[in-house]
Amino acid sequence: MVDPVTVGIIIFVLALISGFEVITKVPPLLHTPLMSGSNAISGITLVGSLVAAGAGEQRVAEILGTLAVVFASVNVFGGYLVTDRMLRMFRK
Amino acid sequence: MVDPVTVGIIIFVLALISGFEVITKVPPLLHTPLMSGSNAISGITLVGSLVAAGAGEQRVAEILGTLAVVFASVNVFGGYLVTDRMLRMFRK
Amino acid sequence: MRESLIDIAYLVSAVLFIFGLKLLSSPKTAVRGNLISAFGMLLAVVATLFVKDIVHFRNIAIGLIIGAVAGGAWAYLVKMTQMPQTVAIFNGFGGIASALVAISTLYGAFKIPEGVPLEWNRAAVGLSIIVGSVTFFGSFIAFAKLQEIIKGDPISLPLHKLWNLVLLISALVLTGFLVSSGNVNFAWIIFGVSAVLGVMLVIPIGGADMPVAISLLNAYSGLAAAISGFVLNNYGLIITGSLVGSSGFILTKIMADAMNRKFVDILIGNVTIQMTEEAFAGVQIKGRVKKTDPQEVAILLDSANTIAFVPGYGMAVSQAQFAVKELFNLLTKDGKEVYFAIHPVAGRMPGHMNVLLAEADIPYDKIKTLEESNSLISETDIAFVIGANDVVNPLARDSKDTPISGMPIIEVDRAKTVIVLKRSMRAGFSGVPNPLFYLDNSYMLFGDAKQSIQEVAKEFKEYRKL
Amino acid sequence: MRESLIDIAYLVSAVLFIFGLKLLSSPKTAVRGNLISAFGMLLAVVATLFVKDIVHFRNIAIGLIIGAVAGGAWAYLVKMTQMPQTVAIFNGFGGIASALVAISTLYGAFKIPEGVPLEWNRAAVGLSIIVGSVTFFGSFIAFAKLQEIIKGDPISLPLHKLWNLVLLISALVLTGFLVSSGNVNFAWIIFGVSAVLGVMLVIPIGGADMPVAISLLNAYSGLAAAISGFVLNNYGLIITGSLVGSSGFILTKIMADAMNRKFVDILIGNVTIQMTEEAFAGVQIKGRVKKTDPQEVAILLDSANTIAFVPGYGMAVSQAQFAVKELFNLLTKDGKEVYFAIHPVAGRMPGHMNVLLAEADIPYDKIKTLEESNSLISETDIAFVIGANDVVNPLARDSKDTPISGMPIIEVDRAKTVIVLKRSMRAGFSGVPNPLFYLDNSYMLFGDAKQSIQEVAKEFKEYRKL
Ligand SMILES: NC(=O)c1ccc[n+]([C@@H]2O[C@H](COP(=O)([O-])OP(=O)(O)OC[C@H]3O[C@@H](n4cnc5c(N)ncnc54)[C@H](OP(=O)(O)O)[C@@H]3O)[C@@H](O)[C@H]2O)c1
Ligand SMILES: NC(=O)c1ccc[n+]([C@@H]2O[C@H](COP(=O)([O-])OP(=O)(O)OC[C@H]3O[C@@H](n4cnc5c(N)ncnc54)[C@H](OP(=O)(O)O)[C@@H]3O)[C@@H](O)[C@H]2O)c1
Repeated sequence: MVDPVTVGIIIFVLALISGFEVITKVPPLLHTPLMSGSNAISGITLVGSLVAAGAGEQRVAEILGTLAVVFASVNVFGGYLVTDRMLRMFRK
Repeated sequence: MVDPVTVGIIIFVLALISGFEVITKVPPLLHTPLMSGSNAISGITLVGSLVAAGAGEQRVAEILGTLAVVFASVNVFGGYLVTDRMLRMFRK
Repeated sequence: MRESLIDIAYLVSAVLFIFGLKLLSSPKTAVRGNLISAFGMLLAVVATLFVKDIVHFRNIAIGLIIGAVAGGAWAYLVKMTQMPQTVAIFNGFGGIASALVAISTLYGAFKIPEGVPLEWNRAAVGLSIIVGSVTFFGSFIAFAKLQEIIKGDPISLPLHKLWNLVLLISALVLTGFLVSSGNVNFAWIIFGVSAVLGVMLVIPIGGADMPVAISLLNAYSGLAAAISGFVLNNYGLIITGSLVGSSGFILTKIMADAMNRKFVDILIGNVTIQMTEEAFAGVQIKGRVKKTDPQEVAILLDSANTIAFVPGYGMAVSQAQFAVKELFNLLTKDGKEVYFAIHPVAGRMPGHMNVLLAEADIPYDKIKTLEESNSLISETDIAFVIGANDVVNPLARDSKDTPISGMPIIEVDRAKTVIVLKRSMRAGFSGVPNPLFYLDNSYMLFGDAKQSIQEVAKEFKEYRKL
Repeated sequence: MRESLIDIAYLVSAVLFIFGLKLLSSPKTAVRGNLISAFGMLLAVVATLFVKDIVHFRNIAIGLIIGAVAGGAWAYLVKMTQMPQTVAIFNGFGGIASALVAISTLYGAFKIPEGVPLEWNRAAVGLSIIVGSVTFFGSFIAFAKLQEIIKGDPISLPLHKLWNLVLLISALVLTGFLVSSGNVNFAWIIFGVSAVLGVMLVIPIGGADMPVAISLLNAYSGLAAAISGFVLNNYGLIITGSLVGSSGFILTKIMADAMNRKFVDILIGNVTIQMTEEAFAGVQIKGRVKKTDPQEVAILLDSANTIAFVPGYGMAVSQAQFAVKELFNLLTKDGKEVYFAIHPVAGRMPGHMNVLLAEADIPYDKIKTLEESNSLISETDIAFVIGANDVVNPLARDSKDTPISGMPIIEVDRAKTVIVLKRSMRAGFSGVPNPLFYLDNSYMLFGDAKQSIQEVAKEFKEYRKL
């Protein structure tokens, strides 16, 4: 009865709306850190990479997964650190 | 695999956030119409009442459903009309 | 497939509701916003009728017709000043509908959706009944008090809050029984207990405090709809109910902040302020009260150039807005600069004054906010306080010990002359005495606001004709 | 049960992300917001490791360590002025990770969730590969251009846009083949075609236009994550990906509006402005260019009371912010009133100037917005334009026919004296000539901004010591 695709679409739309409403409140002053902060969040794809890398299925899948983990974690670690560096300059 | 209860909770939280973000942008000037407008929307429970009234299951269920339809539709029709009346006064 | 279609239709409705609420943020688009939201509702209803397994359309048709006629007539006939109680009762109807739908599932109106544990479903049924029934009976009391069907004064039993707690816990325990037994009788008992709780929660609230209660009940009716969404596994109900829920809680929070009260206090039913003697220990009122009459006011007005109208709850009570509009016309025709100084919590609902002034066709650009007004006020010759009290009370600014301390006010005491229209020396909503009335530059014009204004207008016309 | 737990954990992460982004709206809470968001990420990762069926932790550990070290070192070592390319490349990495995960499902890394049609799953895989690959290769080109690994000038083939369209359609048709056959080779071909598309989309964009492209690619990387959420039926990915998607699109829209360009044009790759001869037919520039030197500027500064610094892209290029800070210190110590007039789209990223000034420790209260600056400017003795051009171009206000017409400007031409620091008479980002340079009250100080400022500071010190 619960169709996962429909549910996905519902969640997608609601998240788009929330994102839109939250972001439009950020003042231009902080748009550069916002860009880099939301870039860090886009590394969430790491979560999928972890499963692909560790699922222990086919060998190719594992290699692809591990590569994905490397890329995604550069995005996550680099993204958060660089945002932090930038923001600390504002705090004076 | 898709658990309807969890999905319900996810949707609930996202909708709360969207609601919060949208409403905090409405200026005090329009808070009274907002109250009555969102009251009209709360008549959405009409949708559930319709099914209960028309499902053709047990007799008691039907009676309860029909009562619910009456109540909910007073909420919906009355709510939207009264909000409209109020808002038209602002449009000059 | 059909189920997916209807879910998508509900999603579209919900997006229309959100979009409609967004358009409410400007007076120019608000009417359209409300229509869009209504269209969303129509879509949800039509989708339900077409797609769900509905066999008996007769019941539905009867229910819809009764509801549409009753709701439509009500909305059409009600006076604008009766808005709070109208919202309250409509709201209650939404709540009871949710409760009835929840009960009907126990009579087999719906199949429990696959994958939902029976216990969870029944727990949701119980909660939906509690919230729905509290909403309805609470709203009904609010309605009855505002409509003066029952006495507006706070009524409270000994140990009132303890009783409320006992009722709430009973309702939850009964929900536990319902979950384990599935016996429908428990549902009716829960309904009854919650009804008493709803009455008990609202009965100790004074008429003046009612809007806070109504706004909270509005949030509850949204919550009830969202919970019935869990009962029916209907995502449309969940989304829309929680939207309304947030909206209600935010408005309640705004009112709480404006009244300098804690949101949590209001949630647990501490709505009406308890005034203590000590609160006024530090208040010293000096000066002498000077009465004035319409004729004298007309003469004062004649020699004034800039005039501020500061309306409050009293204008709503006496429905003085049309009389005010007339006086406004007279004065502006005479070349005087007149503006309306609107405090954000003047009256009893957020935006209350704006609705009344819009009703009387006051031009939008003459309406000034708190900040704008305070920057104009020292250049203002006459500040005309029309049934306002707390929102112009200088103690809020000058003293630290009153319930309204810290609330920003419209500082009419800085105008050259203040004329206060009210019926007596009684305090306003907060119960705090007002030293404004005793200032050298302030004059009291006692009587019903509408009548006073009409007399002032008459005298002014006559005076000018001489 | 385990699946529900992890879904709830992802929901909590998403709420933390939203909350973190909300805290970004004030400089005071922004650092905390970023930490909260990072904590949300940690929660998502830990929940995944504990709850999902993961057997090979070694691969994961290796991947995480390499990523953490590389990302950490990169973030630590990069210069603040290299921020745009850093964001670009990190962003690209997120995109390619999504594409790789999507491909890995075709090698059996995930079971297709129950209830999801096989075709839908494969379609999502195809889309995820397209968006992810475009994001990565596009970002890589953006990075290479900004880092000056390849030439920054726009490079474009004959019929460039037609080729892009052909590539996009091919990728979609190939996705159709993938859906019907499930053959993994199609996935790799899609990956390749999309890579070419990514390169083609960004290669015609000039270095100066890159931030718009980066912001758009940021939106795409969010979209790629959301689509892989559909592939894996992972609601956490869907929620978070769409958050990032909205954020990217909104920022792109803001930049587009500020540059007076249509959002849709940018979406289809029309980023760089095509300047036409006719655009300048109406522009008549009168007056004479007056050169000045650091010594003369020092003397002018000495006799000024109020000084505005108006920075632009040139300050970023020459990294003059520290020199500016020094001059600022000298002048304020001397009792002069100095403020910074910041145009919302000065520089090449939203908030670009604010980041640089914050880096140089300029006190926050000296930074004025466009509106504030314009209300101060006519009382300003010297407006010091530091590598800005378009944002002070009076044509934007006075002419209707240029690409920047209608953009609000900082009206330095209304200051008593204007000193413009730049290297040549060349136009700025938009290519529009600037009549400001020819005005009677304006003087050009040619040279690299940092060097010029340092010399002015030196001369000023010397002059004051005499
Ligand atoms: N707006 C909101 O959202 C909201 C919600 C809840 C509570 N509140 C509270 O309500 C208060 C609003 O302040 P306010 O200044 O508007 O009202 P107020 O302080 O309650 O004062 C209203 C005054 O109007 C006078 N009045 C009543 N009927 C009248 C009539 N027929 N003719 C002339 N005068 C009449 C009363 O004096 P007499 O009895 O002497 O005539 C009373 O002192 C604040 O304390 C606020 O916190 C506001
Ligand atoms: N902020 C954003 O979000 C954003 C995003 C995309 C596009 N834009 C666009 O970027 C423009 C921003 O305006 P703007 O006034 O800041 O920049 P601009 O119009 O591009 O002008 C920058 C000026 O700085 C000078 N310059 C470059 N390097 C220099 C150096 N080392 N020392 C001294 N001067 C140097 C250049 O002149 P010389 O070559 O003669 O030295 C150039 O005229 C607007 O057109 C805006 O629409 C903004």
